Amino acid sequence: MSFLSLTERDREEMLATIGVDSIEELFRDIPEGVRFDRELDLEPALSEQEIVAHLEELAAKNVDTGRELSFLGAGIYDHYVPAVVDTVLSRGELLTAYTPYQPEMSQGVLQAIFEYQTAVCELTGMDVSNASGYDGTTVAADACYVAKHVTGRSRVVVAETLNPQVRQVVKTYAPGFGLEVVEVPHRGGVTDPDELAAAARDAACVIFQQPNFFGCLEPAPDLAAAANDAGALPVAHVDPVSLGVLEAPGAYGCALAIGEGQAAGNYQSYGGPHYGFMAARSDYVRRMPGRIVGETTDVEGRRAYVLTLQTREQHIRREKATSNITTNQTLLALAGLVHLSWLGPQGLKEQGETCMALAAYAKERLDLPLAFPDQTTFKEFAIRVGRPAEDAIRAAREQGVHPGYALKRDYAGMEDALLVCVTEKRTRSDIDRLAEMLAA
Amino acid sequence: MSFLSLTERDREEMLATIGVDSIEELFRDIPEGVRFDRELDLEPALSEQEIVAHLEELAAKNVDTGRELSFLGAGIYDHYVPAVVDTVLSRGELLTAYTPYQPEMSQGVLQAIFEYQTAVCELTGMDVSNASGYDGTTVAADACYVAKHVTGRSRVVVAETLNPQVRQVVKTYAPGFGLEVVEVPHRGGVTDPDELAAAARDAACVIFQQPNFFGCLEPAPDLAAAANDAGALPVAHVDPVSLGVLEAPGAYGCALAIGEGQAAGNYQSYGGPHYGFMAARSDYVRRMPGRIVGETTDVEGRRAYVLTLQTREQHIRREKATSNITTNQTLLALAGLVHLSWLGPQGLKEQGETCMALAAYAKERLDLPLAFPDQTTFKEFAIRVGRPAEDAIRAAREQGVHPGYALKRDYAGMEDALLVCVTEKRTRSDIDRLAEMLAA
Amino acid sequence: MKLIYERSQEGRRASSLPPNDLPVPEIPEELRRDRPPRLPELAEPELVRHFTKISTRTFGIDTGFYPLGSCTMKHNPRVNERVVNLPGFRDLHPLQEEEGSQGALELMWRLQEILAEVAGLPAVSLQPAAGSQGELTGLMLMRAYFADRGEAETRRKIVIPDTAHGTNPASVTMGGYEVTPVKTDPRGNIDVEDLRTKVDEGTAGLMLTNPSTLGLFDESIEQITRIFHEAGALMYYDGANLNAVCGISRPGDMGFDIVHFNLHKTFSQPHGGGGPGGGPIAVRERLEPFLPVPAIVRDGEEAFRLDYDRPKTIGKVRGFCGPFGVFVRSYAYIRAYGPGLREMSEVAVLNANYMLARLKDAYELPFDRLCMHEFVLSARGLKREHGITALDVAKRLMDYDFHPPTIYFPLVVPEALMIEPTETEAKETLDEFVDAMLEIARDAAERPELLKEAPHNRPVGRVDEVKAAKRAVVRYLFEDHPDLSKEPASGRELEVQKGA
Amino acid sequence: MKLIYERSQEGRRASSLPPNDLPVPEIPEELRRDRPPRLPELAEPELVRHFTKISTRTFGIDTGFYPLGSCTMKHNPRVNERVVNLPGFRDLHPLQEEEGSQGALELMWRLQEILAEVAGLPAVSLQPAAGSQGELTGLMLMRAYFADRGEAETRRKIVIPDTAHGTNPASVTMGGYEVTPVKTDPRGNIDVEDLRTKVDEGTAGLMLTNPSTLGLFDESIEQITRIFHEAGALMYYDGANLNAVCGISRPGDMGFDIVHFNLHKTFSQPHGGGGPGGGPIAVRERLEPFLPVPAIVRDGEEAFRLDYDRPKTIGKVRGFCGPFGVFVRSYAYIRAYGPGLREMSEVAVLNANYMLARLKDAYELPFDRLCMHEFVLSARGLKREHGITALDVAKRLMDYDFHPPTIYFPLVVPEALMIEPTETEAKETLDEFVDAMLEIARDAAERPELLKEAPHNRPVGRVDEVKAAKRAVVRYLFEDHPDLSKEPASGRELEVQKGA
Ligand SMILES: Cc1ncc(COP(=O)(O)O)c(C=O)c1O
Ligand SMILES: Cc1ncc(COP(=O)(O)O)c(C=O)c1O
Repeated sequence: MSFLSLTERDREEMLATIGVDSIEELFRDIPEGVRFDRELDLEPALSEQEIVAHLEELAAKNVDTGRELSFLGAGIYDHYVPAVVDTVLSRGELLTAYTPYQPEMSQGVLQAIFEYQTAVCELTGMDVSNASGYDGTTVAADACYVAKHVTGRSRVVVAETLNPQVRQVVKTYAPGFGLEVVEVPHRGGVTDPDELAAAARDAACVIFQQPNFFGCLEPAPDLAAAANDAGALPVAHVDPVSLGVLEAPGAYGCALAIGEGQAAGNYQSYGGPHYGFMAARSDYVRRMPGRIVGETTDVEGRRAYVLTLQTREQHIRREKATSNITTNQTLLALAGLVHLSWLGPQGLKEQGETCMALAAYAKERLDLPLAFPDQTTFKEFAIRVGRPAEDAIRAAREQGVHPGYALKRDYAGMEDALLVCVTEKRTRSDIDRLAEMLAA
Repeated sequence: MSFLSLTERDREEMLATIGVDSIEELFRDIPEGVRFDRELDLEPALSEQEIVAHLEELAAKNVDTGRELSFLGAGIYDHYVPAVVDTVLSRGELLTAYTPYQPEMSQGVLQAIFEYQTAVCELTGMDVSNASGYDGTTVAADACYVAKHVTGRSRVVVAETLNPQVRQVVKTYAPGFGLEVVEVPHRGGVTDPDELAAAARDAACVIFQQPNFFGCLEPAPDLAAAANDAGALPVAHVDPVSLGVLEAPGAYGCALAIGEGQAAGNYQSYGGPHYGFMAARSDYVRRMPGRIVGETTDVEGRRAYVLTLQTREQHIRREKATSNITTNQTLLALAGLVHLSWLGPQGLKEQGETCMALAAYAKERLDLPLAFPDQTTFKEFAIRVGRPAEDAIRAAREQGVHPGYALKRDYAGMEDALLVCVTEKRTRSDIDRLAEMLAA
Repeated sequence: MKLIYERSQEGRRASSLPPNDLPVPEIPEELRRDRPPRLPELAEPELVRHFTKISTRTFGIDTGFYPLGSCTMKHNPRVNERVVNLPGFRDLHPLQEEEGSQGALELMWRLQEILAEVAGLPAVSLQPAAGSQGELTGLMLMRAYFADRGEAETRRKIVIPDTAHGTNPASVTMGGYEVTPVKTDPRGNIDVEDLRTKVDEGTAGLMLTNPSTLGLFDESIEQITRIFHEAGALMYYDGANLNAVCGISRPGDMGFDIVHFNLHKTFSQPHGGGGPGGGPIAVRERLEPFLPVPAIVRDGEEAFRLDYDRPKTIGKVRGFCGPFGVFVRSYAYIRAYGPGLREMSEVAVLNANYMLARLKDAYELPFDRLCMHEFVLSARGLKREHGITALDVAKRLMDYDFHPPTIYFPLVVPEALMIEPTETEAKETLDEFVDAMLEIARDAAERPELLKEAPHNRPVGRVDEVKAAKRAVVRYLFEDHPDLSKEPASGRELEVQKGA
Repeated sequence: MKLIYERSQEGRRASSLPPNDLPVPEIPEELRRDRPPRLPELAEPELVRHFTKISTRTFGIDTGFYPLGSCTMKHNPRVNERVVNLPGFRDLHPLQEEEGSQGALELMWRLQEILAEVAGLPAVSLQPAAGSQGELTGLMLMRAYFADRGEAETRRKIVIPDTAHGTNPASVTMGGYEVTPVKTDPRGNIDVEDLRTKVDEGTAGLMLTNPSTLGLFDESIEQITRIFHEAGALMYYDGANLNAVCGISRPGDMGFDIVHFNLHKTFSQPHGGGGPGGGPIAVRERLEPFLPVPAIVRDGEEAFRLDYDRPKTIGKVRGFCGPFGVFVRSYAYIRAYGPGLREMSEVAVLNANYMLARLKDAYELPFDRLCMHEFVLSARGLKREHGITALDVAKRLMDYDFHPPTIYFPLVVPEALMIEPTETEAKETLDEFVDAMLEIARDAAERPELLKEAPHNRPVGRVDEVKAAKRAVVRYLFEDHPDLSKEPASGRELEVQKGA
């Protein structure tokens, strides 16, 4: 076995040192009744080359975004991941380290997390960020848990324009948290601040998405104000790619900013692993879930980084912890840091503008009715294709184009609606091709 | 420009420090008459993402061995390259270092080269190896240069069964070296020791290949003896993959062992970059071309490695150097070391046996006349397809199979011969498919 | 070393983007960003150097021995990185149609089958993102199951031994349950007498790690199972220590109803400096209807699909189907072993027992038994006699280029040193580590200051954790960034759990 | 650190291969290997650790500043590594039919076109593996050219300035020519008076690096060209220093007939610890017929092919079409700049002059002119006054985490320090290096022992090169390996060229 180093001689010497005759004997504490007495019914071992061949075969059964011209978005995006991200993530020290429990061994990754936290705070306009949550759905549940404890209230409000999977996860977590979930329907593609205000009364928090699931820009400052007025924590679920051109949630009064980080530095990878980010005003720092790295000094007064505020965490506080999270998504968050560092402020802005410009071109070029014609959109928009969305998808895919996401999967009355996503990886002629496809 | 760090302010400050007004002025020593006064006529700059898209498009115009079932060999081989090779070669320190001129900065790569030299010596049964030559062709020319100086003779003998490209490179170098090149024709696929003995008289060296270009096993000990008897240096050109099962050249009296390293640890890469290896008996150490790493101690007596025997080299000896080589193929040779370390002696042997066994199966399964029916072969063998080889190739390629190399490209009278190569990456059912193809 | 923000200069950048010549739509003023985020500004060369340096200041398994108890820091085979980066996996959109994602579905389905066999339980959901989320999902399943039986209101308690990992009680609270603690007996098993008094109709279930965090297999497991099942309660298996028993003893056969796997432990997903992980769960038939959606099912021989039609489902605990890239790596890992997975566990247990045998005279062993894949020593003796704590031992190990073991956990062992070598270490490495530990024990007596001042060869010495928590400087503040070296040291050290 | 062979244990292995169940043909006994090669035997975990450690004991551009003069140690963009690993390039067999390698052919054809434009010469061969081989190929072309004109016997001499890199004279000998040296004048140019006396009908050509290895552009280049061309001789341009003049001055326009490029210098192929490189050559029309085969030609708009039908060709200097992977990287690199390649050279020259301006008072500057992309200082003054050599300065720079510059080259400058920053460094880095150099110059006077004992922070101190050469232990000898630490030190230091 190529992962094991013990030779036959090693084994013998070791058994002798232990004072047993066989490996079997090491398991003598396992009661007979629960021992497994046959071989595992698994396929035979494969050599490295066979593993590669087998997985290449499986991979070839997938149509990835390199094999199809894809306009799929809806939460996971085909943005360009720069080569430096691969370079950094392939560094074995970073790949194979674990949570930096012993700071003297891990100043590198601690510093990187601190830098990541800073980037998230800068993006969102917040004071504190954790080292990552699992993904863009679970950070929403985390936000509810924070809000519950901060406000003592037991209702959470979510906009219907919040990503359906995020809503579903919040609803799954809610019973355990003792929370009830209320949805506020959209009006013409966005949330009405007054309706939200009404729902927010007595709520622990209000979660909305900017740009929302339809790609539309919500009146986010008004929504945040509505929540604040009601004493509910406003929580913005944001796309990092948009934050070079769209206002930071911190600047319009949000208590928490959360989101799916994938679009900044992670491959699509069939949905994971990615990183969820969570940032908050300083008021809530001691209620944050997960790891947080802080700056300090060492015995000689040199700058040093360390996991901090650990009295929030499960290993210290156990049943009173702010969360149960241990293993998080550090490597993916690190990819996010590298990606954002690669972009820089100017690059992030350009990327946002390019997406918007291409999406606007697509809107025009497709020449199909918009589902929400009155709204400003970012990189996604909903169109009506005039026939069942799945038919349009099937027809286009036969020609090598995936035209977008069928909104009927989540929204009633949208049988013929497609959510089209345009990233900077698509070109004008790609969009022309899509237009042809959907015209046909 | 994303590779440049100077800001506008930096530039101004620097020009001021230098005491010039413009960058233009820095070039004032260039005579007007030879200044280039227009813009370079190159296509516009591309962004990173566009570079990737453009090169993906070019790459897609190639049919690589992942897209076609390939039995091409003839010097470059589709052996499995283990993942650890990628891991090591992607380490930035190794990728971006240069020749370890300053040993204190470069103990890592120096040690790796020392380990590589050891591996080459172990494989070939020789005493000394250099840090690499350019490829399997140029090391043959290097060998001639060594032989010329060692023997003072001016003729080199090459077997016709030596890779045609190797022979061609030797012939290209020969005039500059003041050498004449004589070829010994093959007899039924291998070299006749007596014929070789006759040709070797007065020769500086004799170069033969084991297994030879046709995949056949030469009577290598007899060939070496013939050369030695004539006072010519016997030089074996060997395939590293074969050296787990085939005798080491050092064990049958060769003076030099050379070869193309690609099969051990390098991708095919359309022919390069790869590494040529060269090993010799200790008698010739001071005539070796290229870098050699030696062991020594540092000021405190600790073990250390350093480039050594430099009085052979161009930077010290200039026109009297044993070679002009500077930049070599260290990174590829390092891949070779990693690959051979991954295999280990047992793995190398198994790999050789598997290739032989599969090739034997293919010989039988194809059921076509062998070009050289009496010979034992290693992983390649020549068959007669009964029609022009290019027709067989074209027909098979239309079905997604590349059946092998057309020997007529190099050998007269072999219009219908294909050189079929079977590595451990091919399976029995792959071979069955080839058989169908060639039967049709 | 400088922070990346301290290396920044306005106007530098590493990125180049395709030029945009299309008009950019107007963004309403109140939604538009005017003050750009202060992201790093560096050209690519400096970016690469910065993160290269970050990496060399980080100790990974690739660097050396990392016997962090409970974390299963085993070698991460490189072929797994190769296959996970195949474009067909890496660039696959999770909302791709089923016809266009058959390979991904098949891989997940195959992994489910394998995990079911290893767990000895029939139904698997891959969705949870890590062990902790597996736990919480398990508790949600219990809630749904009991609600379905009309027992949701009465079954409120989850029994947890005092050796449990902190995630267990934290999950219990997040799942809306209450913790009932149960004691450990003198052999390191659950105290069955104590247990009997704690389990009744109010009990929803048990959460147990077996082998426990003491590295001991619970010899009373059959009795425990009987107690819970007779009370109509469910049993949850925290799979963090599964590396000890693959192919040797199966949780389902022990009586557990729900099991989580830590793919980043047992099945070698690299730990990535803290994550990602994977926390699939396997359950008994009667719990299957409640599993998260979508289920990955096979239709006929060759077709796979996502099944959302599970009326009793708890819903979703994470986006899409879970951390797919983790599945690819773990699947590849398991395929390298095949049925030989048993050998993996055997060697893990052999390595641990070998070290234990060599160390148990120099350090206190709270429960004198053979261990499983890890063992817990106590530095209590060193502390009493020489004032040397587990923390000091850990820091001194760094001088030998070893990552320290987990310390101060489990909580039931004072001055705990929790050592898990894993199966992928060479005997030489185990011996070097043991020799270091023995030397440290001697030095504790002879030159304790050497330990107190350790580590000596790291970029920083011991760090002031109290100051960090008090000051809570958790991001770079640019012009306003404080200089903490000017502020007084706390002078205190936190002897708290590090690891696990 | 141990050698990999010292970590080996019989029976360990990292490889797993597909099982073979077919019979293995018999190998005749005299051809069969019985004693296996003693290759390393380690499992994968140890293999990865070994090479990880090897890497961290190696200083690369990724680690820090690497101003090794004449070597152009610029940043290697990571996107180049991405594209070179595309399967369509990486897994392409060089004997694939032309229809199946159109992408590769097109890429090479495009690169040829680019190099022709940059050189100002019409015909390109990509085949040579490095600069040195480009030189030798150039000399072969000269020989073939003159042979074609019936002048092979008479034209025997190649003129080479005394500043030339060692490869130039070495190539001349290998090419069957004789070296005629020419002197450098007080401004660092070729001494034209000396030159005139050396060029005649016996002269085959000149080999010149311009800017020279002194980092100076030869102001007499037009005169020089006239001298050679009037004598019917050819001019060879050693392109090692092309990074100074891309888009600024073209070798073809200067009058050169043959030019080599070092793709690993100017066009950023990573240096790989010593290689690989790429040494394409560009030539004037009249030399084109002699270029190596195959030529890469375009047939019509879209089809590319390999042309072997070149009756006057010198033959082949390397297998296939040359180091293709190098071409992919360099092509990608050039496409990132486009016509902006000029800026690359401008910044390279700006960086060098900035450093020179800051350093020239503390170190001797043999030729007081503006430099091009690099400059050569002399530590002669320090040696005279304080006994501090260029070697000492170099070693002391290591303590500051810089790679030393090239030293003791070019040979015409005593105690030479040859510094080439390249364009990819930040001003802060240049300043830090200059500050270190200035401090070293001060320390040379005030505490010379600090320099003599440097380096202080490396895995080894200064190594005994004389002992290495004398003992010539050039491979591991297993049981018979000597312990050199037991043998006396040579007590001598070699002050010879390091770098370039
Ligand atoms: C015993 C035990 N239980 C649960 C967990 C939590 O698992 P995870 O980190 O995957 O969330 C861990 C490890 O962190 C553990 O060691
Ligand atoms: C001036 C000069 N000429 C020639 C060469 C030889 O080039 P290469 O190393 O590519 O063979 C070098 C560098 O090594 C050089 O600096």
